Amino acid sequence: MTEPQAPSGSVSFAPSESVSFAIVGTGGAGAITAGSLLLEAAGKCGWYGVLNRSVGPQIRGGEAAALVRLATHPAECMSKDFDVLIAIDWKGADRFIGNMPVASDGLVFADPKAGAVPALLAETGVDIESCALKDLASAIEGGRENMVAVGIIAGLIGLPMEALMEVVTAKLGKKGEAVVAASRASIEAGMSEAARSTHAYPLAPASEKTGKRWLITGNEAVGLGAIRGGIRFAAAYPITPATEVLEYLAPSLAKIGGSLVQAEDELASINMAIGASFGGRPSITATSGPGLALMMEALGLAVAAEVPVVVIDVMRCGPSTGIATKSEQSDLNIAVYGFHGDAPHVVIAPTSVADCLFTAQWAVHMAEVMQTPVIVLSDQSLGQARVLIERPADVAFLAGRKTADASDAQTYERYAMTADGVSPMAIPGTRGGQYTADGLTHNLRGTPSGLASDQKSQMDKRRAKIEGFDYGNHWGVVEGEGDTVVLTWGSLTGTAREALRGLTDIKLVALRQISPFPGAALAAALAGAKRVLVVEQTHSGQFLRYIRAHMDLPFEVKQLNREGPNLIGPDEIAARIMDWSAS
Amino acid sequence: MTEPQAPSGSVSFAPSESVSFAIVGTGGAGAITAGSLLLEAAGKCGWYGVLNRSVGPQIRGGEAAALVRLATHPAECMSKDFDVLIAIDWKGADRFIGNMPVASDGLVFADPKAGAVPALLAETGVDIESCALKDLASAIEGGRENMVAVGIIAGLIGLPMEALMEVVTAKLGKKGEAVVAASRASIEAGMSEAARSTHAYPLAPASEKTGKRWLITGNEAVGLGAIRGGIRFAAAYPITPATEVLEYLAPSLAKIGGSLVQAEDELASINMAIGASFGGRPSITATSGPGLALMMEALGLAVAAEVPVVVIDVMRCGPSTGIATKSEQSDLNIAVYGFHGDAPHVVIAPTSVADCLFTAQWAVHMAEVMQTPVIVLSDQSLGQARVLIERPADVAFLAGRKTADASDAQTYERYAMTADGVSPMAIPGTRGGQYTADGLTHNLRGTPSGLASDQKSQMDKRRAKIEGFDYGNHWGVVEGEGDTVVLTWGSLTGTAREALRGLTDIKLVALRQISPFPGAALAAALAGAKRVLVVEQTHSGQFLRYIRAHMDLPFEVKQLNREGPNLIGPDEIAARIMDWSAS
Amino acid sequence: MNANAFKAKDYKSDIAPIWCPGCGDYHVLMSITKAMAELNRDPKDMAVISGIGCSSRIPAYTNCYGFHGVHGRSLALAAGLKVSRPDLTVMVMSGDGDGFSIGGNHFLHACRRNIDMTYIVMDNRVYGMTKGQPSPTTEPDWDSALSPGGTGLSPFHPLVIALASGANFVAREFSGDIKNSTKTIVEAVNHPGFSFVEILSPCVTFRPDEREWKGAVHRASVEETDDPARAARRIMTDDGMNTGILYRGHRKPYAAHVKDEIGDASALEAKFEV
Amino acid sequence: MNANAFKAKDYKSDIAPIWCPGCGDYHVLMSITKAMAELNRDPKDMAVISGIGCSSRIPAYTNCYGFHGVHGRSLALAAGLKVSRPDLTVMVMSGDGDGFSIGGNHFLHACRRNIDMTYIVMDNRVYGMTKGQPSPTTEPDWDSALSPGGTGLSPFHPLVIALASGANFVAREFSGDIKNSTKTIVEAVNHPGFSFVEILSPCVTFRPDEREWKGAVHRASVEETDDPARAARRIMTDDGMNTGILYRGHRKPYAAHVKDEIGDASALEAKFEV
Ligand SMILES: Cc1ncc(C[n+]2csc(CCOP(=O)(O)OP(=O)(O)O)c2C)c(N)n1
Ligand SMILES: Cc1ncc(C[n+]2csc(CCOP(=O)(O)OP(=O)(O)O)c2C)c(N)n1
Ligand code: SF4
Ligand code: SF4
Ligand SMILES: [Mg+2]
Ligand SMILES: [Mg+2]
Repeated sequence: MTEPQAPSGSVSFAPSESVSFAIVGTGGAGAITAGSLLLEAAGKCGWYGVLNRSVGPQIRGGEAAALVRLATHPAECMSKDFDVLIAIDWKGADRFIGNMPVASDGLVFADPKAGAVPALLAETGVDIESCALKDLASAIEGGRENMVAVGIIAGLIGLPMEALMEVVTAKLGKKGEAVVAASRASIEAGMSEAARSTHAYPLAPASEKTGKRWLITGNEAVGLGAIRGGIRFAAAYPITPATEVLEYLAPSLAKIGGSLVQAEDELASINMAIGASFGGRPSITATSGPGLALMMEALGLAVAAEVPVVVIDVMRCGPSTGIATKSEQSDLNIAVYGFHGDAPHVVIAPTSVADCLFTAQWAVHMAEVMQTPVIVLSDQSLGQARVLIERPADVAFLAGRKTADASDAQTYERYAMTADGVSPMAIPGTRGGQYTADGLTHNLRGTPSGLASDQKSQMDKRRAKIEGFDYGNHWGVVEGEGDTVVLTWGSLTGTAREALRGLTDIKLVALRQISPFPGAALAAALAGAKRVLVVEQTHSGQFLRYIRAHMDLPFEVKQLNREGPNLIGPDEIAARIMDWSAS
Repeated sequence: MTEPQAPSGSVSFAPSESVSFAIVGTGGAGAITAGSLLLEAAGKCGWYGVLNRSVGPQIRGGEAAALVRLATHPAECMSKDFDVLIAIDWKGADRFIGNMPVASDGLVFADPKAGAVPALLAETGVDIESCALKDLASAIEGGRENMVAVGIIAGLIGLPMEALMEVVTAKLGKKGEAVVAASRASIEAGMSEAARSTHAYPLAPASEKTGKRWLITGNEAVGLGAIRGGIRFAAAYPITPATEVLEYLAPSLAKIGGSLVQAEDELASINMAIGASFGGRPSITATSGPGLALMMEALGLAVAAEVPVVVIDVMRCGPSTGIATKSEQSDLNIAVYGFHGDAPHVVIAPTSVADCLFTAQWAVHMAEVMQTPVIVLSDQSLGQARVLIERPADVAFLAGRKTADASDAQTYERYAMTADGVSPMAIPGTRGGQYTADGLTHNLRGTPSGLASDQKSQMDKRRAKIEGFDYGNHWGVVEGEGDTVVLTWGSLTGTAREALRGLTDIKLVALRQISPFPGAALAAALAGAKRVLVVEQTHSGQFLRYIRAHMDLPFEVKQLNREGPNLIGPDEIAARIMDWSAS
Repeated sequence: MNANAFKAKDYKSDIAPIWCPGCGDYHVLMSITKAMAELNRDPKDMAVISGIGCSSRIPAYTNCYGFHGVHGRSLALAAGLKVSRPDLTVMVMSGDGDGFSIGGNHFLHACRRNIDMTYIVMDNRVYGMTKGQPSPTTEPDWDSALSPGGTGLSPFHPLVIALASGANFVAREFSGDIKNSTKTIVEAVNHPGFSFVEILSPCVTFRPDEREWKGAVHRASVEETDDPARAARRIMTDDGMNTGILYRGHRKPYAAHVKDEIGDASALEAKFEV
Repeated sequence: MNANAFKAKDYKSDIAPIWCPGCGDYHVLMSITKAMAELNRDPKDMAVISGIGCSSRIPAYTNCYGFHGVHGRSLALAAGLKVSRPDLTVMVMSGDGDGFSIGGNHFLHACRRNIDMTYIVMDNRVYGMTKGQPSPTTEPDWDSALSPGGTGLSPFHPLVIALASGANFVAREFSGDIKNSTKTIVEAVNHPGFSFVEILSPCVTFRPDEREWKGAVHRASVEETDDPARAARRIMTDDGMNTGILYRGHRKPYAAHVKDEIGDASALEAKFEV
C-alpha cells in the first residue's frame, strides 16, 4: 500500500473526504480505462470508491463516460455532482451532459482542439480550464490522451504515481516496457498540467485502518457469493444488465468443478436449473425483468415440486424492454406476486455491492434449506458498479439440503409432513428414494390428486416452511436512532446511508428480506417512529404499497419515489428529511 | 313456456324455492346428459338453475357426476347439500362422495344391482330408497338408465313431461321417432318410481314474471360478450378450464367475419393477439394460470407500446399445474402485479355467469378506449357452470379506439401527450401515420430513448389514462344495507348473495373492478361499516392483502378464505356472519 | 432372453394410470419398462422426465426417479439434470402437443446440444389431455371444435426436424409393436448423444380412427443410415408409417465439464484483490 | 430500371441507426428499402415487424408501419397482424439469436403455418446487442466470455429447418451483395406463403473475422428446386456460404377466413335461448 501524497497544485486546499470526477469521450477514447485505472490505484492507497459508466445507445463508437467517486470511507453511490469533469472529446455530449452536473466550485478541463464546451455546461458558469490533451499526448511516443487525463485527475486529488504505475505495469507490462514508459510519460504530463491548475481537490487519507481492498462489481459479487454458498450449476441466457453474472460464473464454475449451460431462452434456463437441482446440485440462473417474466411459470413449478433454485434478477428500467442499461427497483411486484396461484417463496435484495456477496450466499443457503425458489433483486446500479470494498467477511451459510437416506423400505414419501414443513428430499441415485416430483396438486408421495385435503395440507406445509424459517437478524439494516426514519430497500440503502451522514437523530431502516415480509422485525425497528420517509426507485411506489399491505403505518408517511433512469441521490433524501425537520 | 305441475308423489309436500340433486355414474353412463336435460327443461318452465360437473382424474371412463340446482330465483351456486342423489353406478364414488353431502331430509336413490351404497354415505343415516334403474331401462326397447333417472328427478320436483319432451325432441329428433319414444318411456318409468317414493321435493313456480331463459356457460358468455364488444380476432392455445372460451369463439368468429388462429403456445397466442390489434382488429385470447404466466412478458409490451388486448384468465387451482379442473381465485396477484416494471393496466372480474357477458364486453370497450391490456379474471366455477339466466341486457359498450386520421403532414406522434393520456393510434394503411410501436422506453414518436424525461412523461401518461378513466358505476355490486358487510369479488359474489338471502341488515359489497383499485367507490360503499367479512377463494388471502395495500380498514375485519377445490358455500358465509352478529 | 437382475415389473410403480381403456400409452409403458429391464440399470439410477399431457403422466407409473414438470419444458429439465448428473440414465417422455407445439424450441436445441439422453414422444396427433384439439402432427382436415373443418395446415415432420437440428439417433415405432419398440428404445438409450424415438400411440378417445394404425404401420424397407441428408430425404418422402431405426449418427455428445471433485471457492478471490 | 412511384428513400425514416460503423445491417436496410421500391407498395400498406437485437432495430429505420416487439416473438406478432389484415405486406426482420434461439419455436410453426409473409434473418452468428455471446449459428470453437473455448456445439442449419417445417421459399444472401439481396427479397415478398431469407450480415464489433465473408460467399452453382427433400439435402451438404434462391415451393398459403363484411353478433344469440 502506498501512501497518498499532498496535492500537487500550487495553492493549498483543504483535503476532503470524498471527491468525484467524470471522464468523457467517445467509445475508443479510453475514458472507461482511465477511470478504472484511477479507481484501482486509489484502492492500493486504501481509499474506497466506485466507478459507473454512462454509455449512449450506440453499440460501439457512441459517447461513453467514466463516473468515479473516491472516498475515505465505504461509498458506493455517486455524489450529487462532480468536482472535476474532463473531456477527451465532446461527441454526443448534448445527450448526457445535462445528467452530469459539475459542482459550483468544480472544474471542467477541456481541450480546445476537441471543440467547444457544450453550451449547457458553459452556461452554468463553472470554471473551465483548457489543457492541450491532444498535443501533450502526441508529443509523447505512444502517448495517449486518456492517460494524460489520468495524470490530471491524479494530480488534482493527490493520487501517487507509484500506485498508478503498479496498476499500469500489471495491466500493460506484457506489452513491453515502451508501452509502460509511454503511459508513465503521459501521466506525468497530466500531473504537470494539474500542478498548473488554480484548483485542487485533495482527498484525505483513508480514515479507518482497514485491510486490503477488493475491486469488484455487484454482478461479480453475486456470482462469487453464489459459488461460496454452494452453487455448482448455472443455466444462462444473456440479458443486460445481468449478463456479467453469467459471464463471471462460466469460467469460475468450470474452475471448481461446476458447469454452466447456455440455454436457448429463459424458459429453458430456469427449467435447466430446476432439473439440475432435482439432481442434487445447487443451481442458479441470472436474468433481468423480461427474462424473469418468462421464468415465472417454472418458478411456480419449483414452489409446488419443492425444488431449490436461485434466480438473480438484475433489475433495469421497465416496463417491457424499457431501458436495458439503466437501473430501477420496479421488479419488486413481479418477484413477490408474479406467480399464478398461491406460491410461498423467498425474495431478498442486496443492500450494497459488498452485500451482493452476502445476499447471494444467503439465497443459496435458504433455497437449499427450505427447498424453495429464492429470487434475489439486485439492480443495474449495483450490478454494473465497480467498487472498492473491504474483503467481505466469510459467511457460514452453506447449501444444506435435507436429503433422504437410502432405504429398502419402499415407503419414501417425498412430500411427507414434518415439523418444519421441509421434507427430506431423495437425490436420484438414492436407493429406495424413487419418486416423481410434480407440479400438480399431489399427495405425500407426489402422486397427482384432486382432493381438497391434499391441496390444503401441501399448501399449509409449503407456507409453514417459509414462514417458520429463522431469518436471524439478516432481514435488514437498522442504523442510527431517532423518531424520523428513512425506510428503503436494496440498492438505495447505500444512498440513504450517504444521505444521513452528518445528519443526526435520523434512523435508517432498510430491508434486505422482502418476502416473506419481516413484519415483526420491521415493526420493532419502526417502534416509536413519528415520521417515516419511504424511498424507492419506482414510478408507482411498489415498495410502500407492499409494506402497507402487510402492516399498519401509525406514523406520518412521506414518499420519495421515482422511476429510473435518474437515480435518487443522497442530497434528495437529505433535503426531504431536512424539510420535514424544519416543518 | 309450459307450466310446472304439482309433484306426483302421493303425500303432499310444501314446495320450496330451491332444490338440488346429483346424478352420479361412470363416464358413459350419461349422468351429465341427464342433468343437462333436466336443466334445460326447467328453463322452459321459467325456473333458474345451474349445472356443475364433477369428474375424476381419468380422461374417460372415470367417475362423473352432474350436480344440479334449480330455483325460483336466479341462482348460480350450489346449495350446501343435495336433496336427491341418484346413482346410475357407484364406481369411484369413494373418491368424491365425501364432497357431495346429502341433506338430512334428503333422499338417495340406488339400484341394488349397481352395488352397495358407499359406507361413507350409508353411515350418514340418510334415507335410501332402492329403485331398479337397470331393470326398468332394459324392460324398454332402447331404454336408458340415465333417462329413467331423469324421470325420477322430474317426478320428485314436479318438472312436467312436456318440457322434457320438448328438449328430448330437439336433441334426439334427428335420430328418429323410436329413439324419442324410448326416451319418453324411460322418463315415464322414472316418474312412476318417483310417485311411489315416500318423498317429494316440489319446486315452487318461478316467482318473478320474467322473459325467456338462456342456457349458457360462463365460458360461452365471456366469448359472446367479447364478440358483442367488438372482438374480431382471437389467438388460442388450449388449456383447462379456458378451452371452451376458445372453442366457442372459433366458429362464432368465423360466422361474423372474424378469425381465430391456434397458436403453438401462449407466448405466440398473446403476441398474435397484440399483432392483430396493432393492425386495428380488437383482439383477445383466453387461458388459465400457467398460460397467463407465460403471457406476462408480452402483456408488458402491450402496456408499453399501448396496444389494446383482452386476456380472459379462467382461474383454476394453483400453484403450478395445480388442479386443472377445479376453481380458485388465486390469480389475482399475478393479474395485478405480475409485470416486471411499472405497468398500469386493467383487471376486472365477472360477478356471475350472467355477468361474464357484461364484463367481457366492458373489457373490450376499456382495452380499446384506453389502448391497454385488460385481464378478465373468470374462474372454473363460472366458466364451466351451465346456468339458466334471463337474457342479458344489451350493453352500449363498443370498441371505440381513438384513431389517427390520414394526413400528409409527416408529423404523426404515436405517443403524443393528450389530456386523457390516450393518443390517437394510426392503423396500418393510414396515410402519413407510419410509426414503429415499441416496448423500449420511447419518445413521442416511439423512437427508443434512454432519457429520464421520456421515461417519466410516458409513464405518467400511461398511468393517467388508466387512473383518469371513467369506470362509471360498474366497479362493483352493492346490495342491502347494514353496518355488517360481506366484501368479496368475482365468482363468490353469487355465493355471498345467496348467503345473505333471508338475513337482514347485512350489506353485500363485491368488486368487479379489481385494478385500478376503485378506492373512492369502495370507501363510499364501506362508509359506516363496523364489521367487514372478507371472503375469497385463496389460501393466502390475496384479496384482503390487496385491499389493505390500497386503503385503511377502520373497522373490524374477519377473513373467510380457503384454497380450492372445496368452494366456499353460502352456508359458511352465513354462519360467519351470524356468529358475528351473535357476539 | 433376459438374464438380468431387474425385470420389467421392477420398473413399474403401483400407481394406476389415469389413461382411457385402450390408450396406446399403456403399451409404451410396457415397452419402456421392458427396455429398462434389458438395459439392466438400477431404477434408482434412472430418471424419467416429462411435461404435461396424458402421455406426460408416464414418469409416476415407472419406479424410477421422475419429474412431471410444466407443459413443454421436459427437455430443458432433463438437460440440466443430465449435465450436472452424467451418471444417471435420463429418458424424456412427451406427447406431440407437449413436445412439438409448446416444446418445439427445446426440441430443436436439445437435438443440437446432443446431450446423452433419450427422447420418446408418444405421438397421437391430438391434444388428448385437453380433450381433442389438433397438434402439429394432426392431419389438415381433422375436424374439431377449435378448428372446425380442420386446420388446413400440413403436419410436421418431427423426424426431419430432429435430423436437421442434429439429433444423433432417430427412429419411429408403433406403440402396439412392443417387441420392436422395446428393442429400439434399448438401442436409443445405448447410443451416445441425443436419441429421438417417435412412437405412434393411438388416442382411442379423441382419435378413434387411430385404431387403424395397427394395420397401417410397416417396417422401414431400407437400412438405417448415418448420413443425415439421406435420412432426411428418405423421411420427407415416406408415408409417415414406416417404423424402425432410421438414422444413427456419430456426433460427439455434449461434454458436461462436471468434475467429481468439487474445488475450493476461495481460489476465486485472488481476482478481486487490489 | 425502376420507373415506380416510390424510390428507396421513400422507405427510409429520418431516425439514425444505433449500429456500429461498418455493421452489415446498414446494407440490409439498403436492400430492403430498395426491394420495397421495386415492389412499389405504398409504405403505409407495409409493416415491418421485429424482436430485440441490433438487427431487430430495423423497423424504425424504415418509413413503413413497424413493431419492435419483445425478444423472439416477431413471427407471432406478424402472424396475428397478417391473418387479420391480409391487405398489408408484412415483412419480419430478425437476428440469429432472436430468430433461432429464443424464437425457434415460432420459426418452426411460422414455416408450417405458411402465412403469406417474408421473414428475413440477419445472421451474424453472434448476439451483438448483448455484447458477444454465441448464437445457434455460431461456430463451435468461437471463444467468448460466456462460453470460454467455444460451445462445442455444431451450428444450426436454419434453411434446412425452414424446409423441414414447411417454408414455401428459402434463400440465402450476403448483406454486402445489395443487388442480389434486393432481387431475392423482391422474389420472396412476391412468392405466396411464408418466405425465408437468411442474410449473412457481419457483426464487425464482436465478430471482426466476419469481414472475411465478403470473399467467402459465392452464388449457388445449382438451380433452385421445388423439391424440399432435394433442397434439404443440398443445403445440408453445402458450405453454408452459397447464396441465392434455393427452394421455391407450391404449398397453399394459410387461409385467413377474414371477411371484409363484419357480421352481426346478435345472430349468435339463438344458440342460447331455451
Ligand atoms: C402452459 C400450459 N398451457 C396449456 C396447458 C394445457 N395442456 C395440458 S396437456 C396439453 C396438450 C397435451 O397434448 P400432448 O402433449 O399431445 O399429450 P396427450 O394428452 O395427447 O398425450 C395442453 C395444451 C398447460 N397445462 N400448460
Ligand atoms: C426475454 C429477453 N431475454 C433476453 C434479452 C436480451 N437480448 C437482447 S438482444 C439479444 C440477442 C440478440 O441477438 P441477435 O438476434 O442475433 O441480434 P444481433 O444483436 O446480433 O443483431 C438478447 C439475448 C431480452 N431483451 N429479452
Ligand atoms: S384421451 Fe387419448 S391420449 Fe388421453 S388417455 Fe385417453 S386415449 Fe389416451
Ligand atoms: S454490435 Fe455487431 S451487430 Fe450490433 S451494431 Fe455493432 S456490428 Fe452491428
Ligand atoms: Mg398428443
Ligand atoms: Mg446476431
